[in-house]
Amino acid sequence: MKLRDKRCDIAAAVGRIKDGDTVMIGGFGVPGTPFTLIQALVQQDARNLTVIKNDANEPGMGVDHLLRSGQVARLITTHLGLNSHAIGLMNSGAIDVEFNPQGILAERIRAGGSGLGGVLSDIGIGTELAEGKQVVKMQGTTYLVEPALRADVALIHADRADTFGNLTYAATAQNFSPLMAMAAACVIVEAETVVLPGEIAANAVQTAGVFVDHVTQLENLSEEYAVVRR
Amino acid sequence: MKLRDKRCDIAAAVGRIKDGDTVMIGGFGVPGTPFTLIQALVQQDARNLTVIKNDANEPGMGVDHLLRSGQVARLITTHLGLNSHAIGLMNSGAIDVEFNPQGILAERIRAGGSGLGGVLSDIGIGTELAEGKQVVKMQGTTYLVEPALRADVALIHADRADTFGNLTYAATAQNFSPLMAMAAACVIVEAETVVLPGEIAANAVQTAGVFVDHVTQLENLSEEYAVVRR
Amino acid sequence: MSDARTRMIARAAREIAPGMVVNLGIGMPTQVVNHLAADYPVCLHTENGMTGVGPVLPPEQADRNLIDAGGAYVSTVAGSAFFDSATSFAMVRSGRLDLTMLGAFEVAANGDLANWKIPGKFSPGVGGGVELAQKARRVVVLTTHLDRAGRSKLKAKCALPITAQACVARIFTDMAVIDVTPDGFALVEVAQGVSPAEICAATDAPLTIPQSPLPSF
Amino acid sequence: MSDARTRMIARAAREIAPGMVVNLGIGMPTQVVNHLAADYPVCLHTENGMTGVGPVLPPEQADRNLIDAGGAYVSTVAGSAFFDSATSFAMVRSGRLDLTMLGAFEVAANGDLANWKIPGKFSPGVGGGVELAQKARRVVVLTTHLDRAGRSKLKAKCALPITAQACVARIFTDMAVIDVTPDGFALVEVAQGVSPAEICAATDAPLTIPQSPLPSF
Repeated sequence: MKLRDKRCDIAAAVGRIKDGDTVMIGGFGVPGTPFTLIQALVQQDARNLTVIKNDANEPGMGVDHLLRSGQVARLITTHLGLNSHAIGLMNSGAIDVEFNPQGILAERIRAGGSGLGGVLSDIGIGTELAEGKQVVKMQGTTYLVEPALRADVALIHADRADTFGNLTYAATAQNFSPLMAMAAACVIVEAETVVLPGEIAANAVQTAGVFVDHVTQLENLSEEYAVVRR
Repeated sequence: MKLRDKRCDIAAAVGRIKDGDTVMIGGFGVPGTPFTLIQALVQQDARNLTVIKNDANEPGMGVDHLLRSGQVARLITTHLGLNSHAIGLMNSGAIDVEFNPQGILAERIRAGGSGLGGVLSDIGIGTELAEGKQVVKMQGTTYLVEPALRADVALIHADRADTFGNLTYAATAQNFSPLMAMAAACVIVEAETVVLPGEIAANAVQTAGVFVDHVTQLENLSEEYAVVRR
Repeated sequence: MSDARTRMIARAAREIAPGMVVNLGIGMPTQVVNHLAADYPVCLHTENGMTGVGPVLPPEQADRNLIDAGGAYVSTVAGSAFFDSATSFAMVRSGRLDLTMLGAFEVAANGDLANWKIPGKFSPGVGGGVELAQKARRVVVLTTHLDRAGRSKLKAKCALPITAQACVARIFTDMAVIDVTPDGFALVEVAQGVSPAEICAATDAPLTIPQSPLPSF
Repeated sequence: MSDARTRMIARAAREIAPGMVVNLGIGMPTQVVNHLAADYPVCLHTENGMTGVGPVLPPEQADRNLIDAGGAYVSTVAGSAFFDSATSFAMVRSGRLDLTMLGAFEVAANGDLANWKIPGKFSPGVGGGVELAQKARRVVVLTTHLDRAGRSKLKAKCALPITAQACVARIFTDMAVIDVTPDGFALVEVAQGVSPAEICAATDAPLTIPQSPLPSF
C-alpha cells in the first residue's frame, strides 16, 4: 500500500479559496502562523471572508495583512490585545468580531473536526459571555451549548510534512493547528521541510495525513517568522 | 524549576481504590491494557466497581480477572465480542453492561477529561442506541446529548514515563489511554520504562505529566502482555 | 472459501479507487486487501488508532503493540500514523473516510443496515460499526446473499435492530453486485453462472434489472 | 517598580507550595517567577500549550517557536511538554491547575473578578482568562490596591463586566494581603509601614480586621 502524494503549488492550493469562504488560520502569535499562505491569500484577493484565528497577530504582520486589504468581513477569535489596528476596525464597525474564551474556541473547532454538533460547557456562566447562548440542563446542572465550528479552508504551518500530509509542529507552534487541520473541507499546509512518507515516525505524527489535502513547501522564511523584537 | 517525582509502589497506588469506585482502564485488546495494575486490583479486592473499558479482553485475561473475582457491578464498554465469559455474565444479569459506540465512548471520556459537560452528536439517531437519550435541537438539527464520563481512578499502561508522569505509548497501545489519563481524579500509570525528566523530548510527550498522579515501574512483563496465539 | 466468495472479494477490491482512505470491517471485508497490488495507492484506516495499515504479519514477526481493530497483528507502511481512539473516530465522523466495507446480517431496500445485534442470540456490543456505517462517505456491504438457513439477507425492510439508516450504497454478494437506489435494489453485475432470475428469487425485495446485458464477475 | 510592589510580588511567590501546577497571568503575576529559587519544585503552565515553562530568554537566545501566552520567549526545563490548545485548556477546566495568579481591574467582596473589559474603552477579548478564573483550584489576584485615579480596586460589587463569579480566594496588593471569606474581605497581612486604618480607607467594601497582630511583608 502506497500513500498519495499531496504536494501542490502554493498559488494553486490557495486558489481554491472563494469569496465568502470561512478560513481557519493556525497560530498563536508568531509560532504556527502560516505567514506565506496568508500572503498568498492577500495576492489571491478572495473577499468577504470569515476568518477564525486565536489572535490577529500584530499590526503589519500575518492576519493583519488580510484586515488591511479589506478581505475580512468577520473574525472569530479570542484576543486582539497585540493588534491595535484590528481593535480599531472592530470599534469602527469595519469588521464584525466574535470573542470566544480561548479553550472554548479550541473545543468548538475540535468538535467541528470530530464530526460533533458541539460541546456542553459551563465556562462563562454568570457573565455576559453567556448571553444569548442556548442552554441545556443535564441532571440539574446548566450548561451552555457551544456549537461546532467548521471551515471551507484551513491554512496550517508545519515544521515537517511528508508528502501524504502527516505533520509535526515545533514547540509551541502546535497551539490551534492540529485542531484546525481536522475541521476544514480543504486543509492546506505550508511546511518548512517536506519529506517522503516514512521519514516521520508513525508515533511522532501530530496531525495524520488523512486530514490534509494539500502540502506546499516553503522556499525561505520571510522575516515575519523571526523572533519579534519589541 | 524542578518537576515533582511521582514514583510510587504499585500496591500503594492501587490501594487508593475504594469499594464503589468508578475505574477507567486503558487498552484495546492487549495493546495498552495495564495487566499488572489489574492484577494488583484483584489482590486489593475493592468491590462493587464500575469499570469503563473499550472491551473486556479475552476469557482469563486482563479485565476478565476482575469479572471472575466478582468485583465489577457495572461495565461501560463498546464491544465484548472476544470475551464469551463477559457476555455470559451480562446475559445472566450478574453484571450490568452499557454499550456505547466506540468513538462516542472515546468522546465522553475526553469530555470528562476536558472539564466539559458532554458532547452533542448525531451518531445512532434512528437506531435503538438513541433510545432514552436527551436531545437538543440546534439550528433545526437534532443531536443526542452524550454526557461526559469521569472516574475516581484511571489505570494506564505506558511504554515510557518520566518521574513527573509525562508518557509515551507504543504503536496502537495509545487507543483510549491518553483520554482516560485526563479523565480521572487519580491517574495511576504502569510504565515499561521509567526515566528522568528531560529524557522524553517535550514534543514526544503523548500524555502530559500534569494529568498523572502516580508512576509505577513494571518489573517484568507477564505473559498476558505477549502476542496472543489464536 | 467458495470460488464465488473469492470472486466477490476480488470484485469488491476493484471498488477501491486509487488514493482512497478506506476502512475494512472485520470478516470478509478484511480479505479485500489480499486482492490489491502491494504498491496500490490506498490508505487503510483502523478504528483503534492507525492510518496506513500494512499487511498482516505471521505470529513470529508480530509486534505485540501493533494490531488492527479485529485483533490481527498488522504492520506499518511508509507514512503510517498512530493516534488515540478519539482522533480515530474524528476522522470517521468528520468525513475523512472515502469508503468503508462492512459485513451485514440484513440490508434493506432503502439502504438500512443491520449488522450488530440479533436480540436474544447475539449482542456483543456495537463497537465502531455505527460510526463507520453512518459517516463514511461511501458504505458498501460484503455478504453472502443468503444466510445459513437459506433466507435472503437483502430485504424490503430490516427485521433486526439497525446499525444506521439508509447508509448502504452498494452490496457485493456471492451472487451479484446490487446498488441501493432511490427506487430500491438495482442489479448491476452478476456472478459467473448465476442468472438474473436466480438473483431475483434469492432477494426478498423488488429488484430492478436493466435491459442492457450485465457484466459478470 | 515601587518597593511595595516588589515586596507584594515576592510575598505572592510564597503562595506557591512545592509541587504545585501554576499558571501565572500576564503582567505582574509573570514576575512572581523571579522570586522562586532556580530549583524550586513547581510546574508552570502556559495557555498556548506547554507545561514546564522555563525562564524567559534574551532575544539572541530565543527560539522563534517557543513562547508563553504573553508572547515572551521562554525556555524548557527537564520534563517540559508541548501540546495543542484544546489539551491545554482541558488541563485548566478539568482541575489540574493548583493555582493561578491573575491581574484585576476590580475584585468584589464575594470573590467576583473583573479583568477583561472596560466597556467603551478596552475590549481586546477575553482570551484564556475566564477558564483560568473559573476553573483553577485556587485563584489569587495580584494588583495595586488603587487604580491610577486613586479609586479602590476592591469593591463591594464589581461595576465592570465580570470574568468569573466568586472565584478569587486571596488578593495581594501593594498595601495588604486580603482573603475573600464568606463574610467578605478579611485582612491577613499588611505591607511594611501601612496601617490597617489606611487599608480600610483604601478599600471600597467592609474589611474584617483580626484582633491579633498582623504579619507584615
